[in-house]
Amino acid sequence: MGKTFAKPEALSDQHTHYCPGCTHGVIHRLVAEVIDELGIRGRTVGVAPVGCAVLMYNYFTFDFMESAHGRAPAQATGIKRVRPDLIVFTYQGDGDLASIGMSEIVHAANRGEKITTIFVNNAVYGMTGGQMAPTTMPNQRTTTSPFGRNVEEVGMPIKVSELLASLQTDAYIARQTVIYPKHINRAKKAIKKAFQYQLDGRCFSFVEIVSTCPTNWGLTPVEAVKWAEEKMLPYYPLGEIKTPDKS
Amino acid sequence: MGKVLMKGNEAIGEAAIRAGCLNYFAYPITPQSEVAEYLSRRLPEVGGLFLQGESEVAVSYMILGAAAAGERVFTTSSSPGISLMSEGISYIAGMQLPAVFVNIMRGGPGLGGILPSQADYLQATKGIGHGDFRLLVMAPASVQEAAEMTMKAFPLAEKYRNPVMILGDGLIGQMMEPVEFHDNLKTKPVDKNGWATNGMDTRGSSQRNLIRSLYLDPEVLNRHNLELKAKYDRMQQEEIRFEAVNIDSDYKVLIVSYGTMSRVCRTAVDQLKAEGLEVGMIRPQTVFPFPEEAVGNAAAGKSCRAVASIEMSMGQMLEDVQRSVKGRQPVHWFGKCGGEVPTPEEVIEFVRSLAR
Amino acid sequence: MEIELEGIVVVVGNYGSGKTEVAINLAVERKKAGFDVRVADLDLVNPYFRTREARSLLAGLDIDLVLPPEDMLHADLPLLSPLVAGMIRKPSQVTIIDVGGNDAGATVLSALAEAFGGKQYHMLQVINPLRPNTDTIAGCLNIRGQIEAAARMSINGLIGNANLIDETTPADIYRGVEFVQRLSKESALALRFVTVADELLPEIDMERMACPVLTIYRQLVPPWKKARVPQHQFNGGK
Amino acid sequence: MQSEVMFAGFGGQGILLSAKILAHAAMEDGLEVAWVPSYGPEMRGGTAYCTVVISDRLIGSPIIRNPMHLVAMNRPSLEKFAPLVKPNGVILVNSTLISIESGRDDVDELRVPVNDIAVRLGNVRSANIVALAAFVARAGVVKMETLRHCVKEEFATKEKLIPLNMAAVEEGEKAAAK
Repeated sequence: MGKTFAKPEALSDQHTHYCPGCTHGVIHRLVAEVIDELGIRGRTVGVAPVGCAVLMYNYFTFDFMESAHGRAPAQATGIKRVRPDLIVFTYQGDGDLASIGMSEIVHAANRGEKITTIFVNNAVYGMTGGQMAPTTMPNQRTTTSPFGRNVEEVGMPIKVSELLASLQTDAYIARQTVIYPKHINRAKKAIKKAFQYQLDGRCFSFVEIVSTCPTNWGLTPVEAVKWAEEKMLPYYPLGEIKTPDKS
Repeated sequence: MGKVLMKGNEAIGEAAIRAGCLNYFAYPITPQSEVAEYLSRRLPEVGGLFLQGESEVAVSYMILGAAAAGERVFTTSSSPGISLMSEGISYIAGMQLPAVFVNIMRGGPGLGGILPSQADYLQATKGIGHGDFRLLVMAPASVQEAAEMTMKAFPLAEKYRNPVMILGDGLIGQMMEPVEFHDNLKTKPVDKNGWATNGMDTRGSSQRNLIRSLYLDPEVLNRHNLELKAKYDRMQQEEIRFEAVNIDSDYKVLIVSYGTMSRVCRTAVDQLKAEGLEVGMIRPQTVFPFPEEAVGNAAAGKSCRAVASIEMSMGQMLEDVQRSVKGRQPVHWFGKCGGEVPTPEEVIEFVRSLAR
Repeated sequence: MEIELEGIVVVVGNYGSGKTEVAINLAVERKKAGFDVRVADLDLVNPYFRTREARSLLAGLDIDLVLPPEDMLHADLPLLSPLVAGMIRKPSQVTIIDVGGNDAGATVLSALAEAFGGKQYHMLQVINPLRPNTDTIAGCLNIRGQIEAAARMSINGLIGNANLIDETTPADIYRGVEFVQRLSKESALALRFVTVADELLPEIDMERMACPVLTIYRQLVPPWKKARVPQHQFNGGK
Repeated sequence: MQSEVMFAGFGGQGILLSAKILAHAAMEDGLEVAWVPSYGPEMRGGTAYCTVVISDRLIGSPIIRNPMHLVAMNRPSLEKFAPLVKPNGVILVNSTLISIESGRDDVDELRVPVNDIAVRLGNVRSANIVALAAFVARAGVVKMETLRHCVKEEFATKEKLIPLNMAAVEEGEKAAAK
C-alpha cells in the first residue's frame, strides 16, 4: 500500500488548483506514474493545453511547455520531428482538442505523429466557466446552452476517439475513465500502452478519459460521478477503439 | 562555389540550409510556394526535415515546438498565411524563442491578389499579433540580399531569442538573379540548454526547463514585458542597417524606399542625376529597427527641400519616415498597392514635381 | 432600524446587481457590530471586480477572506477552493458567501450541496431596479427562479441596491425602496435591508426609509478612483 | 550599358525557360542580370511574358515598361508589346504563328518561322530555343558560345534532348543570318 501512495518522482510537491471532485489530479498522477515506470522522465516533454489544466506544468518535474488553445498537437509535432528521441505528449480538454484544435489533432493523428495525447473529456468548457463543448451531451445545460444542448441546432456530441479511429493511419486509440477506483487501473494501463507505442516508435497514441466537472455541472462530486456514469459512459463506451496490431 | 542563377524563393531556401537550418515546416501559398517545392527536394538530400503542415496556424506551432526543442527552424509564407501565423508568432515572441519567418508579400487586404506588394509593413513592424512585442524585420532588395539576410536571420534570432522576419515581396520571391552563398555567413547555433525543452537527459541536468508565456501575476507580467522591451531597445542600438544612395550630393529631394520599390527608385535617382536633378535615397535594410537617425539626418541636409516615402503600400512606412524627419521637411507619399510596381518613369515624374 | 443577520449569508443576484459591493460592506458592518465574520469569494464566472479586490480592507479589519491561492488570483480558472466547503460546514458567527452572477454563477452552489446539507442559511437576492432584467417584478422573479434552479437552494430574502453608481439621486433611492417593498410583498421574501452610498447618505431623509439601511463605501472602483474608507462611527446607517 | 529583353507568348511555349537560359548566359558572360517573370493566372494558358534585364553595372529597377528588345511568340504578344519596344531594338516575330507585322519602322524586325523550323527538327517544343538563338545571333546581348554552353547545361539532366536543342540553336542562328 505504502508504495502505491508514494508520490511519483515525475510529480512535483505543489498542491493542484483543481476543484473538489475534479479528475485532473488523478489523471496527472497516472501520467506521472507511467513516466516513472517507463523511466523516461529525463527525455519527456509535456505540452500543456489551454483549459483547466493550463497550469499543469507546475505539477510535473520534467520539461514542459505551454501551448495555445488547440494547437498542442502541432507544437508536439514540431518537437518530435526535430527530436525524435524525445517522448512528447499533449494533455488536452474537450474544448481545446475537439473544438478549436480539431484540425490539429486530426492531422497529427493522420500523419501518424509518434506522440501521445491524453484527452480529458468532461463534456463542458471548464476554464471559461461551463460553456457548451463539442462533447456536451444532448439536452445538457451549460452556460451557453441554457435550455440544454439542442442537437437540432448544434449537432450531436463528437466522439473524438471514434472519429480519429476512422483515419486509415495506424494508431492506438483507447477510451477510459477514472470516475470509480475500479476504472483507474485500466486507465493507467491504457496510458502506459500509449506511451509504450511512442517509445517503440510505432504510431500515434491517444487516450480519452471520460471525466467530471462538479463545479460547472452544478453537482456534488458524488452526483457528478453518477452523472458521468449514467449519461456519458453509454454514449462514450470504454475500451480500446483501435490498435496498430489489428490493422 | 561561384554565382548561380536562382529565384529569390529558391535562394531563401538554399540560404537557410547554408546557414545551418535543416528544419522547415510550411504551407503552400503563392507567390512563395517555390520555397516549399525547392526544400521538399533539397532538405532530404542534406538530412534535413521538410513537413507540410495542415494550415499556417498549425505550421506556426510546429515552428514553436521545434524552436522550443532547441533546433534552428524556419518557415515561409505570404501575406494571408502570415496573418494566420500571427497567433503562433505572438506566443513565440512571448516565450522568447528564436525562429525565422519569411513573408513574401502580396496585395491585400483579404485575398487581394498574388502580385508583389509591401502592404504588410505595419503588420511586420508594429505588432504582428496580440500583445506587446516586435519582430526584427529585414527587407531585401535583391535575390543576393534575400539570401544573405536569411543566413543572418538565424544568429540574430538566437542572439535576441526573438522571431526574425524577412520581409520580401512577390517580385523578390519570383525574380531570378545571380546569387553567391558566402560561407562566412554560416554560423553555429548557440547553446540553448539554459532554456530549451530538449529533455533533461540531453542537458545532463536534473533541472527541468519550462517554456511559457503565461504570467498570472500582473507585476511579473509587467517585468516580462520590460524584459522584452529591453531587447527591442537593444535592437535599436545594434541592428539598424540601411543603404545611402547619392547622399553626398546636393540632393533636393530625399527618397526613403525599401525592397523592390527601392530598386525602381534607384533607377529614377540615376536618371534624374543624368538630367541634372540630384536626389538622395535612404534604403532601410532593417525596417524594425527603422533607421530613424539616418533618415532624420538626411532630411536635414542643407539642400534638401522635400522627403518622399515611396512604397508599394498606401503610406505605411510613411509614418516611420514622418517620425524620423520630425517635421523638418514636408514628407510626401507615393506608391501603388495593387500588385503593379510603380515604374521608374512614374517615380521620376513624382520626384520632379517635388523639386519644382 | 438595525440590520439583523447572523449565520450563513449567501449573496446572489444577476450580473452587475452589486453583490460583491454588498457582501464586502455587509462584512464590514457585521464586524463593527461585534460579530466574527468570514467571507468567501465564490465568484468563479467573472474575473473582474471580485471580492478579492477588497482583500486588504478586509484583512485590516480582521475579516477572514477565503480566496484561491495568491498565485492563482488572476487565473482565468473556476477555482473552487476546498476551504469553502469547510467554512460552510463550520460557519463562524457571520459567514458571507459572495456568489457569481446569474444562474451561471450560482451553479457552483449546487456542487456544494453536501456541505450545505441541512444547514440554515440566508440566501439573499440583490436587486438593483435600475439594471435591465430586474426593473420589473416579473424580471426579478424570473432571475430568482433561474438562480434557485441552478443552485438547488431557495432564496429567502431580498436586498435593495438601487443605484446608478455616481449618478444616483435620492429619488432613485426612494423609488428603489418602494420597488423592493412591492417585490417583497408579491414574493413573500423578507426585505433585509437596502443600500445607500456614503456620499449620498446626507441627502437621504431616513424617515422615508421603512427598512434597515446598509451604507456602501464603494470598494470596487476603477483604477482612476480611490475606494471609500469606511468611517468609524459606522453603525448600520441609522 | 543595359538592355532588356521581353519574351512573350502563350503559356506552355517555353517563354520562361528561354528567358532563363538567356539570363544564365548573361551571368556566365560576367554581366549583371535579373529574370523577372509575370506570374499568376496568365502563366496557365493566356499570354505569358518574362523580362530579362542585362547590364554591365548594378541593375536598378527590374520593372521595365519599355524593353530594348522583344521576342514575340504569338500574335497577341506582338500586338501588346511591340509598341513598347525602344527605338533601334530587335523584335523577333514568330512568323509561323504571326501573320501581321510589328508596324514599327524604327526597330530591327526579324521574322523567323520558329515553329516550322522546330517541327522540321522533330519537335515543336524546341521552337523557343530556335527563337532564342535567332534573337541572340541578331541582338548580340550575349556570346553565341555562351548560349550554346547554357542550353547544353539546361538540358544536362535530360540528355536525350540535347541534340535536338543544339540543332535548334544552329537553325536559329542560321535563320537570323539570312
